[in-house]
Amino acid sequence: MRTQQTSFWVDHPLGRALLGLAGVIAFVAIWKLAQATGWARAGTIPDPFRLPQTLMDEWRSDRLMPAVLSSLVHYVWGLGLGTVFGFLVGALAASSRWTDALHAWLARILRPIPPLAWVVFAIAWFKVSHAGAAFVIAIGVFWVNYFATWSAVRNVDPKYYELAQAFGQQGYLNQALNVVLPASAPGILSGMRTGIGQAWMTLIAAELLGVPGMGQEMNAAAGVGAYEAVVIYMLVISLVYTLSDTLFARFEKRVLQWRPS
Amino acid sequence: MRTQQTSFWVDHPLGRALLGLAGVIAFVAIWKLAQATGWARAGTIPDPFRLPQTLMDEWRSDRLMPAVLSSLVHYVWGLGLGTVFGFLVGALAASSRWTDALHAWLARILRPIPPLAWVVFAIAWFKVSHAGAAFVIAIGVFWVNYFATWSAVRNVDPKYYELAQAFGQQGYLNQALNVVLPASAPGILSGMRTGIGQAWMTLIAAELLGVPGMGQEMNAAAGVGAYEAVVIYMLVISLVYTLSDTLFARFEKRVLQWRPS
Amino acid sequence: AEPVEIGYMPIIPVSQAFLTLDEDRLATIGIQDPELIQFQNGPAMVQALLAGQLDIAYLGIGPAMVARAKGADIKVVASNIVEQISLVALGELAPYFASGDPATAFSRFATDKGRKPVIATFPTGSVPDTVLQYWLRKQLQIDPDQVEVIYQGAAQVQQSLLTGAVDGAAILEPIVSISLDRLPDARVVASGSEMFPNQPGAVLVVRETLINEQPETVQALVAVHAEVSRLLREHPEQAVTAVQRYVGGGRLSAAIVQRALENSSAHFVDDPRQIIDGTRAMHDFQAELGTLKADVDLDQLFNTRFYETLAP
Amino acid sequence: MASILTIENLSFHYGDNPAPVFDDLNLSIAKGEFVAVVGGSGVGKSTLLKCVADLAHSSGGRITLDIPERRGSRRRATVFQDGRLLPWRRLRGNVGYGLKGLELSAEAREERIREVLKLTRLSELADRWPHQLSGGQVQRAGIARALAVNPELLLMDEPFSAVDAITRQHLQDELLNIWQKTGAAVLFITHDIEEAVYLADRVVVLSGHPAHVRFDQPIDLPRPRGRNADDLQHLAHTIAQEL
Amino acid sequence: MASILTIENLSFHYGDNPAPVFDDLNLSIAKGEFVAVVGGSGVGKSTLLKCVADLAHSSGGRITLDIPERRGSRRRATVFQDGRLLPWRRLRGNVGYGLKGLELSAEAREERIREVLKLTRLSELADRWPHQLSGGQVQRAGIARALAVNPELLLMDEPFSAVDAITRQHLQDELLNIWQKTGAAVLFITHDIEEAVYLADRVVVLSGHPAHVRFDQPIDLPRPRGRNADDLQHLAHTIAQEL
Ligand SMILES: Nc1ncnc2c1ncn2[C@@H]1O[C@H](COP(=O)(O)OP(=O)(O)OP(=O)(O)O)[C@@H](O)[C@H]1O
Ligand SMILES: Nc1ncnc2c1ncn2[C@@H]1O[C@H](COP(=O)(O)OP(=O)(O)OP(=O)(O)O)[C@@H](O)[C@H]1O
Ligand SMILES: [Mg+2]
Ligand SMILES: [Mg+2]
Repeated sequence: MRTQQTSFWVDHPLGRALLGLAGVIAFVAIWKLAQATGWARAGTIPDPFRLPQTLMDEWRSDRLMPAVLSSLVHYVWGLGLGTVFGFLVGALAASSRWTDALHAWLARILRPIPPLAWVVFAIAWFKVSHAGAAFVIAIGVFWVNYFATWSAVRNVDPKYYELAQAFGQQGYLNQALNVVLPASAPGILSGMRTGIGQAWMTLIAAELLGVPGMGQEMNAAAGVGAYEAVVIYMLVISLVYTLSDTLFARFEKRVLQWRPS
Repeated sequence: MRTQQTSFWVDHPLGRALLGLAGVIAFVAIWKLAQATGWARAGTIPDPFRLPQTLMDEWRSDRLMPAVLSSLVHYVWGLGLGTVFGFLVGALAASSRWTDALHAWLARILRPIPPLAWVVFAIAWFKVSHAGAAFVIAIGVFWVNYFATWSAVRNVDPKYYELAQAFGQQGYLNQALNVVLPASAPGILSGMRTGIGQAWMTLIAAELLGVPGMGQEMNAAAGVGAYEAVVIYMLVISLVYTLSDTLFARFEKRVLQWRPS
Repeated sequence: AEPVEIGYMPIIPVSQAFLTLDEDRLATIGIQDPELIQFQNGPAMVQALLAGQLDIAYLGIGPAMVARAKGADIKVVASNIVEQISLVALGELAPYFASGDPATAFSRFATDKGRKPVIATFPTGSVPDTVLQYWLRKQLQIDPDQVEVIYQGAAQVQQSLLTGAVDGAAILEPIVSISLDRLPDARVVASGSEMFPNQPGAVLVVRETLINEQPETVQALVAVHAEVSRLLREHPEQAVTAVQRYVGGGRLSAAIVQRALENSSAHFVDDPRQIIDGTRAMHDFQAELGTLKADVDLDQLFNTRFYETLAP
Repeated sequence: MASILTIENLSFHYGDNPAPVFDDLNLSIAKGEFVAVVGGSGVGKSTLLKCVADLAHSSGGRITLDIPERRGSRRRATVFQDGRLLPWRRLRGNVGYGLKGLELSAEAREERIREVLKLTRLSELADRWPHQLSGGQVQRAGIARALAVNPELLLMDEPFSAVDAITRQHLQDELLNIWQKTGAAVLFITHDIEEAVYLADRVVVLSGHPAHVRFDQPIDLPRPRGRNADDLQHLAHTIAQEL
Repeated sequence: MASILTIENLSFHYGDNPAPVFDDLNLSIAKGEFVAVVGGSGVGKSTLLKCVADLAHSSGGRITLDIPERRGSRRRATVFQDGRLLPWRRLRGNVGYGLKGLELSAEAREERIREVLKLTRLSELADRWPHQLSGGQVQRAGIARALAVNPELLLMDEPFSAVDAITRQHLQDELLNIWQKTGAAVLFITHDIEEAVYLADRVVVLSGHPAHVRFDQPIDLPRPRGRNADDLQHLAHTIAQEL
């Protein structure tokens, strides 16, 4: 007979954190080794042990904080708008066959356009501004949410629509709020979570626009061969990402508490 | 009493195609209008009516086909590898609590690193080569698939695990193939479909590496203000994307034929 | 033997490369079927050099210094161009340079318009950025805060100028010529020689192993380089076809390419000795600004021997 | 008495399956009538219910409902064979699902929910998620949800199949109670013929492929009926012969 | 006779709900014995089955199974109350789900599937997807799936609740047939006391919170039993009193 097995390592938060740390340490060790043994050519990858010094330099020279703050503005707006519109358009397309047919081709034309190409239009429409950077970020986030939402809504079990119909709850908004949304929530939330990372991935491209921020600092640092500084900015981004991802995971768990587990 | 209502516009393939075309035509009309009325400054956005000429130019000067072929190589490899690994790592992380804990931090550190930053490492590891470009594309695709798979696998209804257990089908691989995979297929396939577009979105960034292809052509054209050429490459990308997306949608439908609809 | 790898960026300052890559000229040098790699930006080229790729490369002096500092065994054997960066001003800003002292143009603009002029250039630490800063601080001797500098890539600078998102740009050919062509009220308000006299631009670098193993090839390469540089100086119109094939992927009209080449013709200086002092000045200025992260030994960067053999 | 529901020449087939489930089915239910439907597994009872509830598109024939709208009640309500609770609503929320749009005050709604929960003996579980309920509790929740909207026509698909004998008797009697009080018509699908005879005014036997009404037995026994009364047993036996 | 299943002092509570479903439950089943369990809705019958099938983690007590492995058959098989077909397998695939790993030849497998499909009268529907089946068909598929693996201990959770009377009698008799032929033990949950008495060697009544065995009635009637025999009815009545 089975008994409830719990393991410190995978069940206790501290155990999990330690395991996570072990993963990171192993990674850094391989990195340093690659660097030290010359397996990766000299100069091509940064030295992990020089990172703390670089961090201090970036901090002291007053580049880090303004860049972080500026990027956060792009991030929050871009992520917010991209998520909202991706969700709305995806939901609309999946629930109305007219909308779906009307925009199907257009979506396929616009979908693969890269953020870097959108930068050109962003300049034309928003000049060089935070709005432009947010726009470019929003594009990337938009599509991820669009597809996740579309697919989640399409996959709602029709038996719930029957139920809504049987109890006179078939108004579009009513059905959307009480049936479609909760039924597709797992898929939609998974898309949103992907978008939280996607937004950071698009940051450099967005800030090529000419607005200051971490993306621009990374780009400049890479231009003068300061790879340690590049890594510092990546780590800062990772930190902010980890925070937002963790918060979102909590939120997701709350929203989906009705699921059996 | 309801009777089966079908509408030519949304049910017949031809009707849908016409609606789709209507959407595109409306889009082009707005575009041309913006350009003609000077709402967008002259020269800043391309002229849709000059596109056919530009297409001929690109074709005749023998730039188009080599670029398409080269990009296809990056695309196919990048998409393939990114999808396979994203799926594998996501599935592993979602189904084994040890793997999950071990890689949790690392994933959060690596996740937000933009493709443009990976370019630097891609050169260090793969030199300037098709492999490098494929690698950069794979990164973008990887995360989309990773999250979609992770979430889909996590959301499998536990009652199916009970069933597997009750009928002695609890071997890891057996359960993976007969329960987890089909149950999470809708979510996983939605992620893969998102990845098919994501791969093209990362193309310019990947080809900044120095390998030839449509991304490089777009970048070069944008650098000298040849926006019509930029649009031509976008349209070619859209065409290839539409083809692959349509094929995949068919495949998806086949795999998910068991769903009530 | 493995094919020789030649890296370049498709920009006017390395026009020598496009002429050299002509079949006949390559045959003279003794390079058969070279592998050509076209880069879109400097950092990628630096990485490729560090990763051991490229035997011959045409790139900016900035990336060359970075690559050398990071440990790439490369030598500058010839120069391509000097003083190639100009300040293009658009309609609103240009008149302030026509009507008075350039040193006060920005402040007068700010007083009239109620905002700082916006100037676009390449990322911090790039050659155009350095030249712009040098001009503001050393030549005009004004507070650099009088202008708002924004940092972009080539495509974005181009688009910013065309859409009027900026008031001007410190930038290279062919963007200068394209802007002048498409925007009737755009003007070059400061030329390269005004902004940073003797400022080094693109250079020809060769890997040390190639120098050691095939000195005769390098010698021939430099000889051809000198020959095509003379052509560019004296008959830029003859270079149009070759250059047009590469710059902008072949999408620029011959007229614009010719205009860009003619504007630059006087700057195609090939003697590496002429840029050593300029390079030092630039290096020191970058160190002063704090944008230079890498420690480079300038004496090790140049190898003027081949050029000296040609023209003692 | 006036028909509340008239089914004329109904034909139906499932999308991909050309064999019709019905082909020319006729049935009508009078106002306030309690009709039980029995028939073999897979004969088409649930499909009939779906058609009446307007959840399926018939391929021919007519279904006419003659029910006026009344404030505070729905024209139809359905108890599904599979329970069909919304997994993202707690039991209370599921039971109140049909109340929205009925122009009831918040208190009246609360009151209705409380009432039907009490009736189905689920009051204590009101805050549970559906996956935390037993099979019989899910079924009772489905019944409560349908009763809450006070329908004029109540469609019930094997509503008591998963509850124990005691609970079943209790629910049967509560249902009769409500039926008599409200005067609603009931279309009741069951496999238990004694239950059908105990509850209904008329028992209809469906059979065949495509299905038709094979037998239509009025139950004239006076109410309240004795469960084990001989005449009831006798009728049940007659009907069982027809199955 | 030797016990095939022994439950000693079993205690159990659902994760977030501190009130135990069982607290010190004892029950054992002998080899080849047919035990029926009856009890109120929500008392814990399905939970007991889950514990025996090793699908739930008990919080105390012991469940001992004394069943040797035999080629070509599983030690246990379960018929779930909710049918629980895999929606991505056709009916045939669902019925054969438990056969993998039983060291049967492909023909033997096919043969078994054919056999149980015939027994449950589903042969014609073998290529349907689960969502294309009626409620009773889904339930029969669940029975077929469990019978296919030829188990030593068959756990059935209200297996006949959704089928009509005729089908039910047929399935009951087929079950008895198989039980007598194979000598498997059966733990059979039902709400129908007459069914329990007709089928079982022993009827166990669960009741209370936490649940305990309130009544344990051996049924010594000779087999084959008459469904309407007086002694059967009498026993059923006795048990109903205890509910
Ligand atoms: N996941 C769960 N979490 C909390 N409580 C649960 C859960 N599942 C079942 N319960 C409760 O445990 C009790 C026993 O449930 P069980 O399903 O065993 O009842 P049962 O005897 O099979 O009833 P029925 O005849 O209605 O199927 C019920 O009161 C039920 O509400
Ligand atoms: N979606 C579907 N596609 C095709 N056939 C279906 C579908 N749903 C049901 N059927 C078939 O239609 C017939 C009638 O189904 P229905 O659910 O109405 O039966 P039922 O009388 O309710 O049976 P039960 O008593 O078993 O619930 C069955 O033979 C069933 O297999
Ligand atoms: Mg049914
Ligand atoms: Mg149960």
